Order: sequence, then structure tokens, then C-alpha cells
Amino acid sequence: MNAQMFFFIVFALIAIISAVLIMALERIAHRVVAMAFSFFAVAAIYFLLGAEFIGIVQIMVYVGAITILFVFGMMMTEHRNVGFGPDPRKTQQILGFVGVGFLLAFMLYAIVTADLPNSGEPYVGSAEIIGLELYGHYFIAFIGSAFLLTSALIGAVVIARKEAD
Amino acid sequence: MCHGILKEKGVGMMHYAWLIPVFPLITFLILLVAGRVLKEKVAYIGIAGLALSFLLSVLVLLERIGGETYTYVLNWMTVGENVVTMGYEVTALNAMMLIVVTLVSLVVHIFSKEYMKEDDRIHVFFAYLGLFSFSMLGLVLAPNILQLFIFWELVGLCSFLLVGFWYFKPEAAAAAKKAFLITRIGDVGLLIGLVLLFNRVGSFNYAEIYTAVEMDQLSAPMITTIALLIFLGAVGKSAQFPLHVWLPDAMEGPTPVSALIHAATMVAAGVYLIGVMYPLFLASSTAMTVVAYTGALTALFAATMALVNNDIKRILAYSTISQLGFMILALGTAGYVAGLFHLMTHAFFKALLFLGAGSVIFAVHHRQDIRDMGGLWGKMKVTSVTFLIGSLAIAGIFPLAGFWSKEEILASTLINGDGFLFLIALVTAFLTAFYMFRLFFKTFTGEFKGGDLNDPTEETFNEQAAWEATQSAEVGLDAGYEERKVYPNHQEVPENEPRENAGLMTFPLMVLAVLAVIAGFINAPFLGHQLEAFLTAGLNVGTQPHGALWLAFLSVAVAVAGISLAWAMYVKGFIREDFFSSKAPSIHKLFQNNYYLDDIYLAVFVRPTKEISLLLWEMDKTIVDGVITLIGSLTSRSGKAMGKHQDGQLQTYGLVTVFGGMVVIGLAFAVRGYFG
Amino acid sequence: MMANMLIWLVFLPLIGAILLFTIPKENVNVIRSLATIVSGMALILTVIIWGGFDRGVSGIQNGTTLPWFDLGFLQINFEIGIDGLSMPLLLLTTLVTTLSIFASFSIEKRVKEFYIWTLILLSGMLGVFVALDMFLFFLFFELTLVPMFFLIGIWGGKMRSYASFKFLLYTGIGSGIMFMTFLAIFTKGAEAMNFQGTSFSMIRLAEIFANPANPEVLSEGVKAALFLGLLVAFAIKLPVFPFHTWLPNAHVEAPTAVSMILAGILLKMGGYGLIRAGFGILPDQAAKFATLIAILGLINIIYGALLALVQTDLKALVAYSSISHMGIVLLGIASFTHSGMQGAVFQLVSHGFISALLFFMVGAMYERTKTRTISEMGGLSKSVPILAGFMLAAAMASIGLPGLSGFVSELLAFIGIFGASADLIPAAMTIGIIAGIGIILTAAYLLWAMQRTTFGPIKEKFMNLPDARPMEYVPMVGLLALSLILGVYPHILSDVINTTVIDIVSRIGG
Amino acid sequence: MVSITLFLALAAILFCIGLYGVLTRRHLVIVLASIELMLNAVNINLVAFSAIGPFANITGQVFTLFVITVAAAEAAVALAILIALYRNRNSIDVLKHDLLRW
Repeated sequence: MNAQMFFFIVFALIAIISAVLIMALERIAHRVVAMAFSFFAVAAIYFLLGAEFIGIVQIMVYVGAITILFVFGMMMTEHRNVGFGPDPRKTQQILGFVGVGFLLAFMLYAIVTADLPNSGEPYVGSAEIIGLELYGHYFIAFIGSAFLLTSALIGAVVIARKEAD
Repeated sequence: MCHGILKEKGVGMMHYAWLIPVFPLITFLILLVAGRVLKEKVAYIGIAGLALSFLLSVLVLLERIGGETYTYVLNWMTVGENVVTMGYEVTALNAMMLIVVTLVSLVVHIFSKEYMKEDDRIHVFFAYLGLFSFSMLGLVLAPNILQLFIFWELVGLCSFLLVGFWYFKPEAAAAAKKAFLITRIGDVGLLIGLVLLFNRVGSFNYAEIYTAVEMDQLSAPMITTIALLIFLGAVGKSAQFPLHVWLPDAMEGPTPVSALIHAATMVAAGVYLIGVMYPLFLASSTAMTVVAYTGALTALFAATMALVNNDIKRILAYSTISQLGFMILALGTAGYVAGLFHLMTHAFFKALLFLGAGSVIFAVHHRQDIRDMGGLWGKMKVTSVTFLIGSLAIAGIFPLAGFWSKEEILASTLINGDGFLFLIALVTAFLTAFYMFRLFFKTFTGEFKGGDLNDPTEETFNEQAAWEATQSAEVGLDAGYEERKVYPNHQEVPENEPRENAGLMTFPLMVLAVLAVIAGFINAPFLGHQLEAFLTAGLNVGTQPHGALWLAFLSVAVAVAGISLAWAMYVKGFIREDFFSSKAPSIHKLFQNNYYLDDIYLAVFVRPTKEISLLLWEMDKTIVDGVITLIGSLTSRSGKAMGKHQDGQLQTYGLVTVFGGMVVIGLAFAVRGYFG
Repeated sequence: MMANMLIWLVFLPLIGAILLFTIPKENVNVIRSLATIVSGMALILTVIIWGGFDRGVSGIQNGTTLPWFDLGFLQINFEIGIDGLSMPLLLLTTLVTTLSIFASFSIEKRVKEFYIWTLILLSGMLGVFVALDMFLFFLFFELTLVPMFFLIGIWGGKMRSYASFKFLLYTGIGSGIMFMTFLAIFTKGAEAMNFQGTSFSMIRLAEIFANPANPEVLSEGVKAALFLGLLVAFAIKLPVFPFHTWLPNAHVEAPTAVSMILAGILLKMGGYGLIRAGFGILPDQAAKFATLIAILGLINIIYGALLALVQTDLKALVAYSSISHMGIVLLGIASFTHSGMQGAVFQLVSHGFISALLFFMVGAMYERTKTRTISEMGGLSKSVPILAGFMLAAAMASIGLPGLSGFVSELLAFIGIFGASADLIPAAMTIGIIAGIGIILTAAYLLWAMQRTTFGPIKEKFMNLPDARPMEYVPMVGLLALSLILGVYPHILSDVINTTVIDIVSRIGG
Repeated sequence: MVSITLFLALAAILFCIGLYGVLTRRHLVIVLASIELMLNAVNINLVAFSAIGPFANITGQVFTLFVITVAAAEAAVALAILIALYRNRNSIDVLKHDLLRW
């Protein structure tokens, strides 16, 4: 089992375990850190797939920016003594688990039975090609996402600021 | 003389026969519009109109005696292929009826000018009288049975309006409605009869019906059903046995109305109908027997009730029913001329009796109980004499009209009918004589038993009291049935004298009295049965039966026996007045309450219908409507129930979506090959 | 020229309604006079068409067919035209609406909207009677529904919202069923001609159903189902026994003018539709269901009469009497004889006038005595003799007194039912006789009501009521005169109806 | 060479964990985190197909970029809402926020 498979297994496990930890841990701080780890593992998988640029962007945006954002979110909402006590919707928990479990089973079954042809050597996309595509084929989408980001920025500020009463 | 002049012009008076009903119609329209303004003078317009009609009908009769039937018809409506026509026709029977109706109507108009003079709605009264005369004359002139039916119902409407003339009296309102409803039952029978006739014969005209009957296009059972249905119409209108209950109550109307409508003309319409459709009746023997027996039964039945009644107008009403029974008995036993002859004579002397009663009532200030009257012979000379003539005529004493026509009826019953019918006829003749003279003696002989005429406690009609009465008593079809009120003031108080009425009231009495005397001679045997020749010319109604001489003596004997019995009881007092009633109190009670028929009809027909309708209404509200409201509330309730599950928890929605998604995936997966 | 006159007639009221929008709410008199002028013009137009109407032709006259929209094989065109059946009803509509506008001068609340809705309703009704294309028929049918809903809902009595909703739902379901049946008829028609030359026009479909290209498509079962669908749809509109409960509520709550239109014209659309669509397209089915229709008619007569006997509210009594009179229409239709069918159409017209008059009188009485319960009223003919006189005349007309139009239609319907062939309706004789009892009951409940309201001693509070105002004379005298004319000389109407009736009945083999 | 099914399986697993988190966790921040996780799972798929899918080309990665930008914007706005929500209702427990109903 060559090196690539080994690394894939390692990072996949990290990603899955940290995802589970987000759900399972008690303290909110630990859960956010688990989130960071899972994002990091996903970035590693991108590297495995030869998409360095996406890997880099993933690290910068997810592991960096969004995790910090969540930390702020967590701090703002006085994370220390927030104990929710027993969750009254026990049945909903189980139902949720069973439902999602079935969904997962469906997906895996579908993935396993789907006979995707193996494309031989992997395609390595470099930043330069992505750049060309962004400014070429997807130029409108690119400008759209720009607008999206600015509006999100302004929106977030407007929503979150204290009403000037 | 004038008859001759018109002849040269070649235009017979019969062509103008349509004017006869139009004159009263014109008076009706004038009075309807300008009635309130004319106040007193309305009577003159009414009288003028009727006088013209009477004059014209005399001319028409004179011309018709020689000539033959004149018909004039125009297209009224097209039904599919066959055309329904309307118009007018002057036959022998019509001409006679025209004279009877216009004469009696004219006389009643003159009488009511005096009788109704202090009533503030006199213009409405004369308008309705004009409308009634128009519809009665229209009925008589109808060339086909549909037009007869149209005027038949209009006559019913006028009787409704005139009986209910004093509408503020609850009894009058109830009586008017009852009269219209019960005659309506008969009318529906007649309607179905004429509809069947139209379907079988293809047209309403008498001529075509007669030919169809002759060539027996109709099957025997069909003829009998049609005849019986038409007879049902006659029973309704001429108040024969099952449907007679409305006539005594119709006395609530003013007396001139009773004289005109419920004595002479409208009630005779039933007999006229049978006369007009006589070939149809002749064609089915079962119908004839039914007609005969109903007539006989009604005659006897009504006579018994007249024996015990104490209201002057109700006695005359029962006597009318009884005399109509006689006419129908005559028609039932193939005595076509006998029945119609009696119709004519009866119209005159019954109108006379009613108007006489009217003038008596007018004199004693609108009280009608004969126990309060008496000794009027001295005070009201003309009325008493004319009333006596009328009573003698109806009893059938020799020279008077009643004798001739009743003798004819007895003859036809004896010859064509069976012995039982003849027996009933004789007994009824006897009872007629008895109750008529009971009435005569109690009202005109002895001393005046009525108290002071303008006594304050007298029963003046005040509306408020009457309204409370109806509120307490059960309002509805049977309002006004309580026992006749006994008048409070029965003790001897210096009364002021009832005086003879003005000329305008006594003149009609005299005219009718003369007619009651001479009317009989036109069909007298020794003058060669003129009326019979006139009526049966051109009609095959079989040979008219004529009784032997002994029959004449028998009928007079029976009449005299009745009169003497009454004389013995009520004048001389050999027999105590309540001799019979004490002997058989229960029978007396039975007769007094007209065999409890009103209550029976009430219990059998009126109340169950109301009960059923109330039940149906409840059912309608709860079941038929209930189902709809149920569906309505069902949808809204289920909507609310569903709403409870939306509790705002986002995550429950998420979960439901996931499960929904999976179901869809599962379905797609399961049927993935099916739709190919 | 005559053809586009019909188009003008249908859309004139709509134009009037739009004009009304421009007038400010305040000057009520201008609004009222404009409304009267518009409906008066519609009336004049109808009279001109009536004059120009060719009595001889039994088919469609003044027909115009304008392509409206076509989607491949679905060809819907604006096809209108009149014949002996719809001409009298057209005249009835304009006459009753004009007179009811006169009757509505006593309405003070939101006058402008009232007349806008009335004019839209008028154009809807006219449209229904001229439409020959099923789709168009349905469209106008719905167009009458909405204004009626608002007219009852806004200007009605206390329980007006309940009544208007019930009316809307009932007739809405009815028109829903009708539309589905129309679509089914269209598709079956298309199949029968395997999809060429198909159309929504009733006339064309009648021919298709008469001789389809491939007959096995139109099996007996299918045609029976289609006919039943139509029967149910129109039974709801012409209230037939199980579906009638909306009528009393709608009438009791509706204002006088609206209930005049509702009773006068809207009920007739049910009868007209049944004859036009039901008997026009599926005559053989109609013959098969003749006994059912006759029995339904009979139930209507007796049930309506019995219920009217015990009503406490005068307007509900008149509503149930309408149900009873519509029973006579069913009886006439079911008999499949010339006179029966002619009687049915005659009854549609005559009942239109008489019930409008009756409702007007009840409304006028209500305006004065402020009560409709019969037991509270009494002796009104002393204080309002003229109104009481007209009310009695209206009651007499409704009873079917000869000389007024009610009698002629009853007579024709009776001749029809008694003349019905035995194999068509086996029990025709018994049905006729029981219907006779219905007539007696009609006389009973109407006279009893008259006795308790106008006769009898008067109560203090009704002592000095104002008698008829000049404006009220117009509808009273107008409607009574119309009924009188039709009663005295029915030839005017019968020769218009006759040729078409002979054609309809001949198609059924009558 | 790692076949694509493995990557897809990984993505599916991560996606389902994220979904579970959204549906059941009570802490709003965790719910948002799970949403981010689900988005990542999607990205893995995109990149996997763009790298070793049947017609490997760059568009997968371009789309991943767009997804990331959207995710970032969404996270920002979500947290802003969270803070505003917390300030008004001073609770971040999902059960408390059930105003959005009939």
C-alpha cells in the first residue's frame, strides 16, 4: 500500500475523528479546536489530490479565518457556564441518528456500486490554470462572488452592531 | 221592435255578446282607479254597467231564441302543432245563464248601494262586484273548457276577495282563505281533467270534445276518470258533499255578496260545468251514478244541518248546498233540463231569500241570530211578504217557480234514478219546507225578541279585541271556528223598532219576488216545456223525463206537510220547540256542529301537513344543511390539528425533510427501472 | 349588423361599470342615473334584437364566431348566438335587472360599488345566455358568481357573510363540476373525431355526439356519466332537492334588489344550462334519465311547498316557493313533449317576473315594518293598501291564477307531464297527480302567509306606514304588467319559443 | 493510487456527521460548525472529481473556490446573526428560538 494511500488513510481518520469530536465533546472551546483540526485534515487531502492552491486556500480561509470567527462567536456568547442540561428531545436524537445513518448507508451503497472509470494518471491543476479560468470562463461568477463578499461584510457588521439607541 | 231594426243591419246582437262581460270590467277598472274620489256615486257606475249588460243579454237571448249558436274565436297560443284558441260563444244554455247572472247581479248592485252605504270601502266593494260579474259572464261565454277554467279561477279569486272584504275580521280572513283553498282542490281536479282531455282530443273546444266522445276516440275508463275529475271541480265550486265546508263560513262576507255569489251565480257554475260537458257525462254510466248519489247525499245532508242552525245566513247557506245537491241529482239522473231549470229558478228565489235576510239583518243592526228576531211581519211589510214568497217558492208550493223545477227533478229521479234516490229527494223536499218555514216563523211571527237595538253592549266589531282573540286561539287555518257567540242582551228592554228599509232595498226584493212567481211558467208542461225545447235544440242529451200528475200532487203534499209541522211548532206551539232536540240531543248536537266535519278535516288534513312540514324543515336544517356545515367544520378542524405540529423548532423541520428525502430516494430507487 | 349587436349587448354593462369608476363616490344620483341608463340601453338593445328575431328559424341566429385562442388541437373561440331558448331569457334578464336597479334606490351604503357589481353581474348573465362555446359559457358563469358574492356579502342582512360564503361554495362547486364535465365532453368529443375538427362549441359537439367518427369511444356508460355530471352541476344552480339549502340563506340575507336578480335570473341559468348543454349535446341520455328528472322535479315541488308552509320568515317562504316553482320547470323538461318543454321555458320567464315582484314586495314591506317574521306582521292592508294589493296580486300570480303568466306555464307543464309517453316516464300519471297536490299546497302557504300579513286586524306600530312611493311604482307596475301580458296573451312568447322547442324535442324523438 | 470512491466515501461520511450535527446539537455555534463541515465534504467531492474523476479538468477546483468564498460569507453573516440573536434573546439554545411558526 503505497505512501499516498497511507497518508490518505491518516488524514481521513483525523478528519472523521475530529468531526465526531465536534459533536461529542463537552466544552465548546474543545469543539472549536476539533473543528479546526478537521478543516486542516481536509486541506491535507486536497494536497494529496494534487490541488495545492485549493489546499492553501482551505488552510487560510477555513483553518485561519473561519475558526477564529467561531472563536469570537463562542466568546461573545459567554461560553463558560453555558450548560444546557439534558436534551428533552431524546427521541429526536435517536431519530436523527437513525435517519442520517440510513442516508449514509444509501450514499455509500451508491458510491460503491457506481462504477466510475479510473482516469489513469491524476490531473494536476496549478494556480495559474485556475487564475486563467477565473478571469476567463468564470469571470462573471468571479465578480458576483466579489459582490457577495462585500455585501456579506456590510451585512454582518450591520446585524452584529449594538443598536445605537 | 228594436229586435227588428238590428236584423236589417245583418249584424246580429250575438256578435256583440263579448260586450256583456266587458261592461262590468270597465266599471271595475274605473272604480279601481277613481273609486276613492267618487265615494257614494260608485254604486251608480256599477248599476249602470250591469244594466247595460243585462239589456244586451236580453237582446242576445231574444235573437238566440230563433237562431243558432254563434262562436267567434281567435288564436291564443300555439302548443307544438295544435293551436289553443280563445273567444266567446252564445249557445242556448249560455244565453239563459247570461240573463240569470246579469239580472241577479244588477239586483244585488241596487241592493248593496243601500246596504253598504256607510262602509268607507264601498268603492272597493263595487270594484270587486264588477270584477266578479266580469269573470262570471266570461265563464258563461267561454267557447272552450280552458277559457272556462280561466274564468272559473277568476271567479274563485273574486269570492276570496269579497268574502274577505272585511279583512280586519280574523274570521272573514280565515273564511276567505278556506273558501279559496277548498275550491282550489276542486280546480286542480278540473285542471287535470282538462289536461287529460287536451292530450286525448288535441283541443279544448267543446265541439271537438263532443265529436271525440261520440266517435269514442277515448277509452271507457278514460272517459270515466275525466268525467269524475271534472265532477270534482264541480263539487269544489258548488260545495257538494266532501268539499262543502267552505260555503257556511263564506257567510262572513257582506250579505249582498252571499246573495250574488254564494246563492245564485258562482255556486251554480259547477252545475253549469256539468251541463256544458254533459255529453261526456252521458257517455259513462258510472260517472252518472256517482254524480246522482253525491247530489242526493249532499241535499239530504245539508238539509239536516239547516234544521238546527240559528244563524239566518248559515241556514240559507245550507239550504243552497241542499238545493245544489238537488240540481246535481237531477243532472245525475239524466234530467239535463230539470237540473238547469232548477238552477235558474233557484238563482232567483235564493237571491230573494238572501236579500230578504240582508234587509232583516240591516234592520236589526247586523245581528244574525234568528232567536233574537221575531214579529217582523208587522214592522217590515215588504220584506216579510217577499220573504214569504221566496220560502213558498223554495218549498215548492204550486204556482211558484220552485214547484215546477222541483217537480221536474223528482220526475227525473223517479224515472231514471232508483227508488232510494227518489226517497231521499222526497225527504229532503219535506225537510226543505220545514226548515225554511222554521226560519220564516221564527223571524217574522211572534213578538220581537231582540233587545234595544242600539244597546251599548252590543257586539260592535273592535279590531283590537279580535286580534287578541286570534293571538290566544290557535292562529292558522282553523281560526274562527269557536261556537257561535250567544248574544248577551236577551232580556226585555224597551227596544226601538226595526223599521222597513228604504226603497232601494225593497225594490230588488219585489223584482225577485215577481220572478220567483212567474219563472216557473216558462217550462210548465201546459205551456209545452218552452225552456226544454230551447235548451235541448241541437243537443242530443236524451229525452227529458216528465212526471205524471200524481207526482205533482205528491210534491205539493210533502211541502204542505213540512210547512204545517213548522207552523205547529213555531207559531201555535202545539209541539214544544225543543221537542226533537230533547228527544235526540246527540243527533241535534251532531247537526249543529255540521257533523264535526270541520274538525275532522282539520285533524286529518291540516294538522298532519303542518306536522310533516315542521318535521321536514327540521330535517332540512339538521340533515341536509347539517351535512354541509359538517364538511365545513371538518376541514377547518383538521387544518387546526395539522397546525399544532409546527412548533417552530427548526431542527424538527430538518429531520422531517431528511426523512422525506430518504423516502423519495427510496421510491426512486425502488421503481428505478419501471418507467424506463 | 345584428350579430355584433349581441357583442355590444354583452359588453355594454361592462363599459358602464368602467364609466362608473370615473364618477366620484359622493354624487349618488349621478351614479344611480348612469346605472339606470346603462341597463336601460341594454334593455333597448334586447328589445331591438327581440324585434329582429326570426320566429321561423329553429337554429342559432345572430351567431358570431371569433377565434379567441387556439393551442394546437385545442380550439376555443368566442362563439355567441341566440335561439328561441335564449332569446326570452335575454329579455327577462335585462327587464328584471333594470327594474331591480329601480328597486335598489333605497340602498345608501357604498352605492358606487353596488352598481359596479350589479353591472358586471348583468354582463355576466347576458354572457351566459348568449355563449355557445362551453369554455365561454363557463367563464360567464363564473363572472356572475363573484359579483353576487360581494352583493350579498356587503349589503346583506345580519348573517350575510355566512350566506354569501355558502352561496359561493355551493355554486362554485357546481361550476367546478360543470367545468370538469365540459372538459370531459371536449376530450371525448375530440377522441370520437380522433382529434381533428374538435371544438368547445356546444353546437358542434352536439353534432359530434350525434354521429361520432368512431362510436366505440362514446360508450353508454361514458355518456351517462357526462350527463350526470351536467345534471348535478345544474341541479345545484337550479336548486334541486339535496342541493337547495343555499337558496333560503342567500335570499334571506340579500338586499331586495339583489334577491330580485338572484331569484329572477340566476336560478334560470341552471334550467337553461340543463336544456342547452344537457339536452343539446346528450339528448339520448336525457331520455334515459327522464324519470329521474321528473321525480326530482316532483320532490322539489312538494318539498318546497311543504317547507314554505312553516317558514316564519316571509323571505324564506318566498325562497322555498321559488324552489317549488323550479320543480315545475324540471317536470316540464322531463316530459319531452312540445308543451312540456315550452311550459318549462315559459315557467323560467314567468317565474322570473313573478318572484322578482314578490321579493320586491317583501322588501318594500320590510323597509316599512322593519320585520320579516310573519307572526309580527298583521293587517298591513289597512295602513299600506296599495302595497298590500300588489303583494296579493303577486301571490295570486305565484299561485298560478289564470290571467297571469304563472297559470300558462303550469298548464303547459301539466299538459306535458300528462302527455309524456309511457315508455319514457312510466309513472307520468301519478307524478302529475301528486304535482297537482303541490299546486294546492302552493295556494295554501301563500294564502296563509297573505292572511297573516295583510289581512286580520292591524297592530298599533304599523298604523301609519308610508304607502308606495312613486319610484316604487316602476318595478311593481312593470313586473305585474309583464306577468299580466304573458298571462292574457302568451302568443307573444310562445311563438318565439315554439320552433326551437320543436327542434329540441324532435332530436330526442319526442 | 487511491481510487476516487474512497474520497467520495470520506466526503459522504463527513457530510452525514455534519448533517447529524445540524439536526441534533443544541448549541448554535456547533450547528454552524456542522454546516461548515458539510460544505467541506462537498468541496472534497469537487476536488476529487476534478483531480481523479473521469474527465478530470480544472472546473472542480474553480467551483471549490467559489464554494469556499460563499461558505466564508455565510459563516460571517451567520455569526453576526448569532450575536444579534444572543443579544436580544440572550440565549443560544436552539430550543428557545421557536418564534418562526404559524
